[in-house]
Amino acid sequence: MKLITAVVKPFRLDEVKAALKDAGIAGITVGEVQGFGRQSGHTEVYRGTEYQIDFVPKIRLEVLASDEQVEQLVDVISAAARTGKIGDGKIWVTPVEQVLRIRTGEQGPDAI
Amino acid sequence: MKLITAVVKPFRLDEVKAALKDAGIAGITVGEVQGFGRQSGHTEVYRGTEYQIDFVPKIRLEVLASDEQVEQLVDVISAAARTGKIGDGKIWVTPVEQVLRIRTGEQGPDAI
Amino acid sequence: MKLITAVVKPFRLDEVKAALKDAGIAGITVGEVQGFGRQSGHTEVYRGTEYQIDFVPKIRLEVLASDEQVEQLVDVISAAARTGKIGDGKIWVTPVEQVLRIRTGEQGPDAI
Amino acid sequence: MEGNIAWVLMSTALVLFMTPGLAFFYGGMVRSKNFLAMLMQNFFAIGLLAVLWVVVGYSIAFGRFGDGGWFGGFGHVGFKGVGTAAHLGLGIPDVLFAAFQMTFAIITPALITGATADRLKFGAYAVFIGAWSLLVYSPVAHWVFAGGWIAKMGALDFAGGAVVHINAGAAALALVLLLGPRKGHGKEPMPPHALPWTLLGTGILYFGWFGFNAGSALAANGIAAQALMNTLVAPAAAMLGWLLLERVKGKHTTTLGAASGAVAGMVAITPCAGFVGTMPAVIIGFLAGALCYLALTIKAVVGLDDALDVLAVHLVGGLFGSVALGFFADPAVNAAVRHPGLLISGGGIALLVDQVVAAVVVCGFSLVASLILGKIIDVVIGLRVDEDTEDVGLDQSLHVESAYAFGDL
Amino acid sequence: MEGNIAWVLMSTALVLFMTPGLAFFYGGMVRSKNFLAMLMQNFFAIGLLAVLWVVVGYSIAFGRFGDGGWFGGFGHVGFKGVGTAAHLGLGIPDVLFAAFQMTFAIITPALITGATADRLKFGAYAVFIGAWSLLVYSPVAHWVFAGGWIAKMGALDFAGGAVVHINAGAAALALVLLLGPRKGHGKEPMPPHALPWTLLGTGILYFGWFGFNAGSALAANGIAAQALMNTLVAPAAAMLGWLLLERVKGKHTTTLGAASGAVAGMVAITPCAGFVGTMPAVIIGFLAGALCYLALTIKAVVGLDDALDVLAVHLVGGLFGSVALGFFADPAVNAAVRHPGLLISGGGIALLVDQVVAAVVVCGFSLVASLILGKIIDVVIGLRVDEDTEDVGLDQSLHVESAYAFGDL
Amino acid sequence: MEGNIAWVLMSTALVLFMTPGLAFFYGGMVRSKNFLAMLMQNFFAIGLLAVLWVVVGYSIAFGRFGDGGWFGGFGHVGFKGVGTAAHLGLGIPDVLFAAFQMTFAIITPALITGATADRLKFGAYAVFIGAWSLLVYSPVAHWVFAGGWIAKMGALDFAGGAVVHINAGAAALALVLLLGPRKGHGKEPMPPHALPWTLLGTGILYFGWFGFNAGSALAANGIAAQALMNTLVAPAAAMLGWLLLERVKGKHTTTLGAASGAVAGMVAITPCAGFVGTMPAVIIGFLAGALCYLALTIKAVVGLDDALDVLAVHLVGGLFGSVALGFFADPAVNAAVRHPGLLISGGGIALLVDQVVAAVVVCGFSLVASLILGKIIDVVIGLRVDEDTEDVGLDQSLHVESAYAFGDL
Ligand SMILES: Nc1ncnc2c1ncn2[C@@H]1O[C@H](COP(=O)(O)OP(=O)(O)O)[C@@H](O)[C@H]1O
Ligand SMILES: Nc1ncnc2c1ncn2[C@@H]1O[C@H](COP(=O)(O)OP(=O)(O)O)[C@@H](O)[C@H]1O
Ligand SMILES: Nc1ncnc2c1ncn2[C@@H]1O[C@H](COP(=O)(O)OP(=O)(O)O)[C@@H](O)[C@H]1O
Repeated sequence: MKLITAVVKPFRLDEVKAALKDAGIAGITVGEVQGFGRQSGHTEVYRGTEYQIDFVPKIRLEVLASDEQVEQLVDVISAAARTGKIGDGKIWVTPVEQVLRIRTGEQGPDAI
Repeated sequence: MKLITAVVKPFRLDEVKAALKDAGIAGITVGEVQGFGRQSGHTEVYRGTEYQIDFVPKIRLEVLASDEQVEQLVDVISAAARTGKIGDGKIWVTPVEQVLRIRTGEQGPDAI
Repeated sequence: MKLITAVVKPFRLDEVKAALKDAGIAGITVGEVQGFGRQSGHTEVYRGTEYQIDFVPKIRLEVLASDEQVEQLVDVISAAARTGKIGDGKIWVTPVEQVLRIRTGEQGPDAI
Repeated sequence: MEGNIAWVLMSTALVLFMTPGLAFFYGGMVRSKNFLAMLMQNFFAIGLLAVLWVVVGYSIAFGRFGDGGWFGGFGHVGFKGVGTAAHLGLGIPDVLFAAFQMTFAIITPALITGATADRLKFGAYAVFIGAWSLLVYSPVAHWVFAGGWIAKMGALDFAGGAVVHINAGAAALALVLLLGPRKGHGKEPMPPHALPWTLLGTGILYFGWFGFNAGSALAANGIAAQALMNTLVAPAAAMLGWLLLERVKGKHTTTLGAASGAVAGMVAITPCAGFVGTMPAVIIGFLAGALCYLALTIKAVVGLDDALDVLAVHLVGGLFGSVALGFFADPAVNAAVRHPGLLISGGGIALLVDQVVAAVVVCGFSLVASLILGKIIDVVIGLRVDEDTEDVGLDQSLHVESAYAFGDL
Repeated sequence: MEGNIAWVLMSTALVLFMTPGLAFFYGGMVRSKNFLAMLMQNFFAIGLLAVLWVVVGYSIAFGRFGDGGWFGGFGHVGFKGVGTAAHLGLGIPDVLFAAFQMTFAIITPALITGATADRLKFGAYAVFIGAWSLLVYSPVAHWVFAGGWIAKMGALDFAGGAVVHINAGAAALALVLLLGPRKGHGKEPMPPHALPWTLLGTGILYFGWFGFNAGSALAANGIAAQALMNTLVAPAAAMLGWLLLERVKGKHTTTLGAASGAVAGMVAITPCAGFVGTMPAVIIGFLAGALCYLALTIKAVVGLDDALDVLAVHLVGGLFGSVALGFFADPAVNAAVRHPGLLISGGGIALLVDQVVAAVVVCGFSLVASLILGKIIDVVIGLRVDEDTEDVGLDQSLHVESAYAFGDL
Repeated sequence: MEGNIAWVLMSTALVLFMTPGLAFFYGGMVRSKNFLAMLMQNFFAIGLLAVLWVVVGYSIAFGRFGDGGWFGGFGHVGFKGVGTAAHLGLGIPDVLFAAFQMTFAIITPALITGATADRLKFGAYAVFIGAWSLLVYSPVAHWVFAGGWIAKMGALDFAGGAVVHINAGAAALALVLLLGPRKGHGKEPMPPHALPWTLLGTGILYFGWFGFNAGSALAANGIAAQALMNTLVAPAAAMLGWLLLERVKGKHTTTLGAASGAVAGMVAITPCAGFVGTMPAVIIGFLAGALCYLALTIKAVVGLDDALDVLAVHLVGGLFGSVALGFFADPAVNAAVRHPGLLISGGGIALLVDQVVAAVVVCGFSLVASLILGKIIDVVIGLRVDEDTEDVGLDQSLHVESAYAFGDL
């Protein structure tokens, strides 16, 4: 099993969620994060003082998936999140050794 | 070493924390996230317009553990977080290659 | 490729970011979390009732890195985050199987 | 006379306080990335419109008081002749009357910001409300409040059902037509980002509205007392009316419904406040709450994106209140009622006709004038921000600020 | 007379503003999942109770003014005879007096919401406060404020120590007994979710309380001035008293302590405001702050979950203030004081006895009546939400809303 | 007379409400870990200073009214002789005058908290404002407001340009010099943590300032009306002035700029409010907004960490307003103007000279006295928290509380 983590632009969240739903995904966990990257952040001005705000609001998604699903899901997320402009974000995949559904105690792919 | 990540219902956090403490765990990192899954979310209504809110507030916990502890801790978290109702959440385990305690520079299981 | 995750004291974030920038890192994703650990939390008092607040605000950083960079970056983060006082936090490294830059579709180390 | 002055001093402060209240009422409902922009538009209305009022707006509105005409003229430009003496047959200093009326001139254009939320350029907004204030608000105020042709005709408007609410509501409609919907409207959910601010705004509006309505008596007398009572009970009854329908239709009562219902009641009672008795105020309020709730569906039907329901609340509420006065105006409450309302003993349809005429004319005039004005601005500098600005949010793009800082540690 | 009208107009607005203030005072202290429900209960109190007051509440309270009796009757149902003329020997229009008193009838039941936070059904709440308003509040108001038997007996209550605070505090106790503790009470921490709202509420309450107390003079005169002064200094001194004990006992001074102390002082000075001098007000305030702080521990002792300390602040503060008046009431301040307080020159225990009788009777009556009323509602529709609702939070479950939206982007 | 009393009652309530407003104005600008500490300092100012005023502060300020001297004496300690009768040639009860002035004595030291934000010990703060209130504020109030030497000299100060703003601004400068910069100042960004609170505070300040300025007429008359008008338009024009420069220099208009400009206008119009006409008020406001914006850079130049710009807004704004009065004071507005301002027909430099002398003396006295006082406190108990406390934040360290709870679920 794998964990797919994606960092995307906040206003693409609805698209990504819809696309994952369509791809038959059963669950997602998302959080609000701040990203620093090539996208250059922005300047804020308070009483004449400029602050360089390096961090840009992003959404971080986690999706647990079986090995077979991974490739497709990465494509799905990527397609739904892409605007083509800098700052679209990253997707990365890490190995997962065990998954458990708390409610039932099910383990492995069934628990996803 | 392993990283145990759990997504649980917010009002179970105190129980889970207490159970992990009892199990002798030295640290936890938690964050507020939103979950989408079988638990169906809910409808909110603003001025007569219904909004399907797919996301449900959840707590995401991370616990670094040595290989031996993993099984027990997964059980502990699972038992403390379970309500038996849909949406209880997931636990997953991923491999960790290196751990470092910033304060002391200790590495490996000692750093946990 | 690896994912370096670090949990650090909030007021060290600026230092850590600057140090990573100097080390040539191209991106970071950060989130606000709460940590429980040896650092003992604190007591809050509301209308005469004491609440033991176990959780301490922390910042959680994620940095994707190529295998070669990892060691150096762990040192950089560790040095920048260290105050020497309890609660400085942890750094851990996990394997990453795939990385994708959403904007361009680039994969692997180039996508970092 | 000191008592009257004391009450109008206080009322002026209360009405000025309503504009920040409105800012938060609306601000809680927008998405957090546009919260400051909403606050900014409302606060800026104070800055710009107060100064314009002194320079020329007051003169256009209240020059040639009682002439039965269309336009006040330029006799009081720069507040010439507006001093601490009492004229105009009122028991308060001219400068106080001008201050009280200024606060109305400020909040009226600010009402529009609810409809245009999240996509109107700040520069275009500034130009629009400035021009609208002089070309639409001041003339209409002259017709109704300054003894202009509508007042002469016989229509009544105690505190601005037509001048304020119909007027602003029609302008909001015009801008919504010109602006088009928010990006993602109808596809993405756009729930209120933090209702507590909206409730706070509601509380401030309720409080300030006592100055708005009871202050419009321009004296501390029985009419002010009745207006105050009506301003207390009509929103309360409207809250019940709104919540009742909400409950029947949707099985739930919502906090935003309570707030919206109350505001609908405030709007509807505005033209009636000093002209009707307490029980009629309860009835008007209750019906207004129910009606405005039903009016929420209009925008869906006509396919408009009136972001925060200025049409349902202010236009519909204002029209309803203005017409309701034709049924309930009562000479026993206020001797200024020459033709009692239809449901009042001795009443007829004379007033009702006048009320309808006034409402329709103000609505039509404001709509057409606003469309023309908005179109010109759109052509010259553009009304709407570009897509990127809308995605990122107005706060960061236009005002280089964030409502809530990240990691301020 | 205009001056008096001006002040009571303003005071009415101020007291009405207190209810939103109370909503935020309490709302900051609950958990965020129940924030809107708290706001809703308070705003809804305005909607329901304003209308009920017009329909029959006012009549029960202020009918048969000065009869020395128990019940005002139904002579003014639907505000019959309540117009813009001045009766009742007051220098203000009846309708204004009725409006001023209405705002008291609104906030009193709303005070209860602090005790029942996080677990009371909205429907049960609505029924309870409606019935309680008519069956408990209006009669007690008649006894004390309308020349009923307590007033005739000689007890004094300037602005509602007994009518408002003891009365609501006892009702809160009744409901806490019937409801039981919040799920997790005593096991999980339930710290305030956002104290800034509580501080905002405190500021609004302080501001509004000037209308509450100094407005109760029903005139703009020296008594109003003294009441205003006392309402300024007693909360200030109470803040010091509370913080001092906090510091001594717990080594820290807290923001919530400052706010709570101030409110305790407002409560305690309420019955005394227009009857005592400035220095006594300082003393009463200081003692009230210290006493209410100590009273916080009561609930732990008796094992009750009075969520936001309505007992310690309103019941204890109200009882203390009512009794303190027996020591400090001063004819030099207000000629209505016929029996000076025990510590005032020429004073005796006559007033003190009356004060104790009045406090005990109001407390007992309200407690018993509220228990019966609450029990009936509990049996018929249930007072308490189910466990799931409590876990998820009232906002989402009952009002299908969230106070703070996620990802409003 | 009731009308005057009504207005001053109300004004007192308004000015008291400004202190919570100030708390939020500042509170939104600090980092969230210090939000409650900021609220606490402001609310605590009410608690401490109200009581001190009763005990002795009022006597020092307003004893020996009109003696042309330096110090009021101890004749009214414990409010001896301060009752409901009217003395001092005013048409309002003494106790009301004392209450009104009390609210000024409260907010003046509270203004300082913006400069010392995030690093001042709470205990040191309490001692400082208590001592400063008696040793600096009350004497200066005597000189200017109580017919002391500055008043006798001929300088004018309608509502406290010198007594309140210059005075507090100079004290703020002293403390900033003694405290040093916040940890990380100049290196880390410290943007406002939540500007909506600041905007709310601005709204409350604007509202309350009507009481501050128009209430200073101590009557409900034409002067109060003019003061109200000026308090409406000067902040509005100042907002425009500030935003214009912001736009020209930085290409953007900010919400915080609108708020800050408005407050700068309130400050500058304070000394002038009842002495100048409407158009001069617009001019004064506009210039104040522009000037205070430019003054923001001073602190960078002199290397001070005046955290929330008390110097640029209150010291500079207060000095400017006091001096501007020397140009615009107009006997046609207020007969108390014996020497018309330089730009007014028949005017000369007599008043201007007096204004400059008064401004310089108050500024110098307050600066020196505050330096001495602050230094003593620093030596005895220390002014500044330790580094750990500053890192973790004052809320948690000093007040064992958090503004926003985590996981309140
Ligand atoms: N090396 C990295 N490690 C972790 N997160 C990263 C990394 N690089 C980028 N990110 C995340 O991806 C987001 C987008 O990256 P950015 O470089 O701005 O643009 P792009 O995705 O177009 O290359 C960043 O805001 C950050 O959250
Ligand atoms: N495939 C998944 N990937 C990541 N998180 C998931 C996944 N499935 C579920 N979750 C998380 O677990 C939570 C609970 O899942 P849900 O399907 O609602 O109920 P249950 O845990 O009872 O199966 C979700 O809200 C989500 O946060
Ligand atoms: N076993 C663990 N798993 C996950 N996070 C941990 C673990 N131990 C500590 N942490 C995180 O590191 C932070 C600091 O740890 P702590 O034990 O307080 O001090 P130190 O880092 O000095 O050992 C904690 O607040 C928590 O966020």
